[in-house]
Amino acid sequence: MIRFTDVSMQYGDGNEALRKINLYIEQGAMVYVTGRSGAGKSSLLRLIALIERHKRGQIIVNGQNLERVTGRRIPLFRRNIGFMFQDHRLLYDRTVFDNIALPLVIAGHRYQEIRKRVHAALDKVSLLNKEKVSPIALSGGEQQRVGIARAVVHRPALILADEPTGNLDPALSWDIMKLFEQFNQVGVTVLIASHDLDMIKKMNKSIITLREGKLLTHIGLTINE
Amino acid sequence: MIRFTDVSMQYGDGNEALRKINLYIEQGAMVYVTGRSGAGKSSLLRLIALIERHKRGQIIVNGQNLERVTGRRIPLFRRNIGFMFQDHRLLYDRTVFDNIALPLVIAGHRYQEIRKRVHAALDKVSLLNKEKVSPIALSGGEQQRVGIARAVVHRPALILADEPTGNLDPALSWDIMKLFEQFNQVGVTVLIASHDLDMIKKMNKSIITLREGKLLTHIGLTINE
Amino acid sequence: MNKRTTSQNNGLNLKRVFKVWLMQHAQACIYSIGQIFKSPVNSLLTTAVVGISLALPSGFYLLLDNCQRVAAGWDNSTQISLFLKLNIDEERALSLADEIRLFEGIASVDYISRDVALEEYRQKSGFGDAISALQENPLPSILLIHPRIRSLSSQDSEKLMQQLRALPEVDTAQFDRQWIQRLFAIIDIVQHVVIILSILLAIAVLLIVGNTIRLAIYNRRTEIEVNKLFGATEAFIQRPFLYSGLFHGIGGGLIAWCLLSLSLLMLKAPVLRLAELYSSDFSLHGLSYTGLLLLIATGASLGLVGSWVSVQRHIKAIEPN
Amino acid sequence: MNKRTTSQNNGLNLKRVFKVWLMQHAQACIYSIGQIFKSPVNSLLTTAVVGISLALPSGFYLLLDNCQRVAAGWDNSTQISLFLKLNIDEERALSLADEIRLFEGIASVDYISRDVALEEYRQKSGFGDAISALQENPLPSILLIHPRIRSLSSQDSEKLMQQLRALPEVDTAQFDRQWIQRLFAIIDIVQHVVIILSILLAIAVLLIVGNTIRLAIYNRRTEIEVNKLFGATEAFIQRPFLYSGLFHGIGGGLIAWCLLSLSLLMLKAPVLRLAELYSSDFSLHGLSYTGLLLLIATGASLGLVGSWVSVQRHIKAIEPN
Ligand SMILES: Nc1ncnc2c1ncn2[C@@H]1O[C@H](COP(=O)(O)OP(=O)(O)OP(=O)(O)O)[C@@H](O)[C@H]1O
Ligand SMILES: Nc1ncnc2c1ncn2[C@@H]1O[C@H](COP(=O)(O)OP(=O)(O)OP(=O)(O)O)[C@@H](O)[C@H]1O
Ligand SMILES: [Mg+2]
Ligand SMILES: [Mg+2]
Repeated sequence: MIRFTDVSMQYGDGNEALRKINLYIEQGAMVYVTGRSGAGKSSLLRLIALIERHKRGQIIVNGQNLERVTGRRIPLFRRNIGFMFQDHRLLYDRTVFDNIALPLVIAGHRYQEIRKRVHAALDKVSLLNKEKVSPIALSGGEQQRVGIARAVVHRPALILADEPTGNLDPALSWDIMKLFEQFNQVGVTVLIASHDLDMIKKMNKSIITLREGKLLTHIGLTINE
Repeated sequence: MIRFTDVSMQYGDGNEALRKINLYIEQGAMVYVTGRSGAGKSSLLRLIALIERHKRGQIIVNGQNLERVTGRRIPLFRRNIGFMFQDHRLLYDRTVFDNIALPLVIAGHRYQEIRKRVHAALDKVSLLNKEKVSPIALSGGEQQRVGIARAVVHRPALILADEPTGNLDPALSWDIMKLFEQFNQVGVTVLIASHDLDMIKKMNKSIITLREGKLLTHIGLTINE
Repeated sequence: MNKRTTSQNNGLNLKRVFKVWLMQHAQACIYSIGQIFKSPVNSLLTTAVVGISLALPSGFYLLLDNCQRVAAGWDNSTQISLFLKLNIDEERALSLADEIRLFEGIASVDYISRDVALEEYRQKSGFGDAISALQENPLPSILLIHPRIRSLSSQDSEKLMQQLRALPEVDTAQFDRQWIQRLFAIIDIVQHVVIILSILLAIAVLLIVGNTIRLAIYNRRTEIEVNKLFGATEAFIQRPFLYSGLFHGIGGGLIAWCLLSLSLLMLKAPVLRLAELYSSDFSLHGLSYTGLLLLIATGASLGLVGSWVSVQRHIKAIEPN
Repeated sequence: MNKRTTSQNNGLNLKRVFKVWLMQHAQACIYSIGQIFKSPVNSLLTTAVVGISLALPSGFYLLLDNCQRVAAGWDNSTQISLFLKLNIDEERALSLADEIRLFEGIASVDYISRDVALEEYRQKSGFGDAISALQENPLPSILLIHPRIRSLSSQDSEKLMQQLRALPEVDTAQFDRQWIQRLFAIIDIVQHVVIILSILLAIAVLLIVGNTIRLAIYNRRTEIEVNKLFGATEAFIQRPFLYSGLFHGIGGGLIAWCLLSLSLLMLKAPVLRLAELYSSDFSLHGLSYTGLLLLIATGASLGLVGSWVSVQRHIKAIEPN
């Protein structure tokens, strides 16, 4: 599903966020990315979603070489990804319903379909009663859950979640992780960046660890440079 | 320092976020506020910082009855508070330095003084090397630390921190908590909303627990209604 | 993922694509109308600015139009005075008039007898007593010739004058050329002014709409970023902005029309007074319905172009991070 | 907390407060200049719109000013024609002229003898032959009186006319009142137009600046919220916006001045041509330096007022949450 070959990545200011990453994630896998603050977890996810472009190396996502996905191909590529941001990125001038419906509206679904799917997603994050309010009227954790619902509502083939439980208490975090696991069980590939080591251990999934932009462990194996 | 007497609070849409809260926090105390997502932790902190106003009951902060602090008195009142937001609220069109300098600029300090204090604050959150970049070029955890630096740079008498470590790994979280403890040791009152129960226990400080807007435990005592 | 994409793509037959396209247009349209009504005062402000900027060049167009109408009246009133020799009698003069009527480019010919000319002169000049004291009428009889000016070029009129002067019965022929030259010089200036102003104001409309849309784009930066991240195409993102530019333009056109109507109303009285002084039946010509349509169309296209430019420049610049 | 606040407050003597105030003003000023140079194209666009809107009423003012100059020239050329009785000889006429010169409100008196009058008439009327054929000069001698119009009210001129008509030597006195009435009717219309336009455009400037500032405020919503949360006073938050409104206004004034100078340049040629036709030495009057200052001052105050209104309306509405 996802293959990185010697991928390095720099931000505009010369900041090298990732260095010579090699990794392989199978279709249908559920993988955690960990590492300290600033290690490059978000950068890794951003590369896959084409939010940033890599400078060197090769990334293959779902058989497509990302270097070739440019211009008009980017939107179609992204429609198969569900992205959940570290900073939520909800639109405060729309209701929770409209926020979650966004990926479906973009894909051009009809209203009945949208309604059905949004309600299903809201139900999964236990926010059905907040459907009509603006995200601004939600607590931090509730906003985070709205972000999660938006990332899964269009049933993407790949879910990328950046710190999905940073603002949630342990019990709720656990529920959300279980929700991701459910998606994973129906064949969706899930990649989660998180620093909640306790929970990651409990989930018992593959783990990728980064340190200062370098791969430290890959799916359980320690990498020696 | 802070006294709540039968405080209730409603959001505009009739959502009752806090119900009949009674609590007392001494000058120079360090207290954690916990509770599940949506329990009312942020609402409690917002009341103290006058971001929201309560409807019923009485709040005394530092000898001032908050009902009497209105209009032109609000800015002066807020200058003695350091607030750290759950969603960072950094200004992306300014450098990290300028972001942290904001409370000092507002208070009208001169440049030499500002520089000295901002550098001290940056040093405490280990971001001295990021001084000149925009917060947009920082990872989630780094942004959170900038938010913390901004909250403490003007040496307020009261620090309110809302989920200061939601995006930080355990080791860094611990450092930040120790930082708050240092401030506390020089007499600053510190109030932290957090759901990281493990760490809260390790810190061994007073704890206030909320559930659906009601006080569940107060500084170690279970409240029975 | 691959399979889904391709099967989905295959499933999208042309009809469905068109339906989705139409639906998304409707959504964008409704959405931008919603945005306008969400902050009605502010939308009205922007639209008012566009309206004022549109009203001005149209007002000048109207002004010029009215000037030209007046000038056209003057054109028709320009005439050639043919002073006949003193020994030509009435009968001869009338048959000469008939002859001249057959010339090319002549609208009408009027005969003024020597007596009538004297009477008119007496009244106009104010030399009442002096003229009454005259024993002999010193004035010749006159043929007033109205050329069909519209069809008469400067050369043609020169030819006509020569033809008339060559007539044996004619003493002198006068053509009020200087007056026409002055008139055209004035109209020239007015036209210069109107063109300068119209250009300035068309630029102003473009700038205003473009600027409004630019700031709207910056205000909705997060929205654009999030849309892009969930796979929205450029067209999808641009649509609401283009619609709102369009609506601002159309609204501006309507407001401009209202302003013009109001201004015309306010100008009616003084113009009437002036017309009375000139004992003319001139009245201000307002905007026709075609004019209204043209105004709205101009507003709409300027709004669309302004927002399009702005969208091209600024939406591209917003990339998610 | 309490102790700190009070001790700090006591420590703030008046001088320090003023110093801080001054420093914060300087900061806001520099900051808004920085904002302008950060997006120079966009700032220029807004300023250009303001400039155009300012240029138009000033242009009209100039137009009106020039019209009034022309009209003033015409005023001086209005005259009273005093037709003397036919039996008045040259000597009597000249002494009468001297008498009249002593009347109040008279600028000059010119004597035109019967012969001169006939000659002039012959040339102007084109009745060359006819008049040459006359045995007797039918025209009276004329005194052309130029009143000092500027100091002459309508009543005064009426009184003067009665005085002149009462003279025993005078046959009739003519005052070209109709021409003046027409002129004033035209100026009346122009003034109406200019007033309407100036009002419209002043509103436009206010709207444009207000709207720009409004959108700028919305763009900086987070900044305002954060500032308020860290204890910034309203004045502190408003300052940069007011400065940027001011700068837009001043810039607009300068641009307006450039536009006006350019337009004048473009109008110079056709106006000269027109003036030649009237064999007048009239030339367009441009903006004086006072005018430039006035323009900038107007721009500055409109910019300030526009941003002030916008700031009052919108900054209050932004409360942190
Ligand atoms: N837009 C950017 N421009 C420049 N540098 C950036 C940008 N975003 C991140 N960085 C830098 O790249 C490095 C990796 O950042 P990244 O966001 O990937 O970290 P992370 O592992 O997600 O950290 P966290 O857990 O704190 O979110 C950091 O040093 C950060 O300062
Ligand atoms: N601005 C608002 N308007 C209306 N309701 C609000 C608003 N902010 C929060 N709420 C509601 O008030 C309740 C308490 O919210 P609060 O933000 O205090 O929770 P919290 O304890 O901070 O939760 P979290 O840990 O998820 O941040 C929630 O049910 C939330 O939906
Ligand atoms: Mg991150
Ligand atoms: Mg909260």
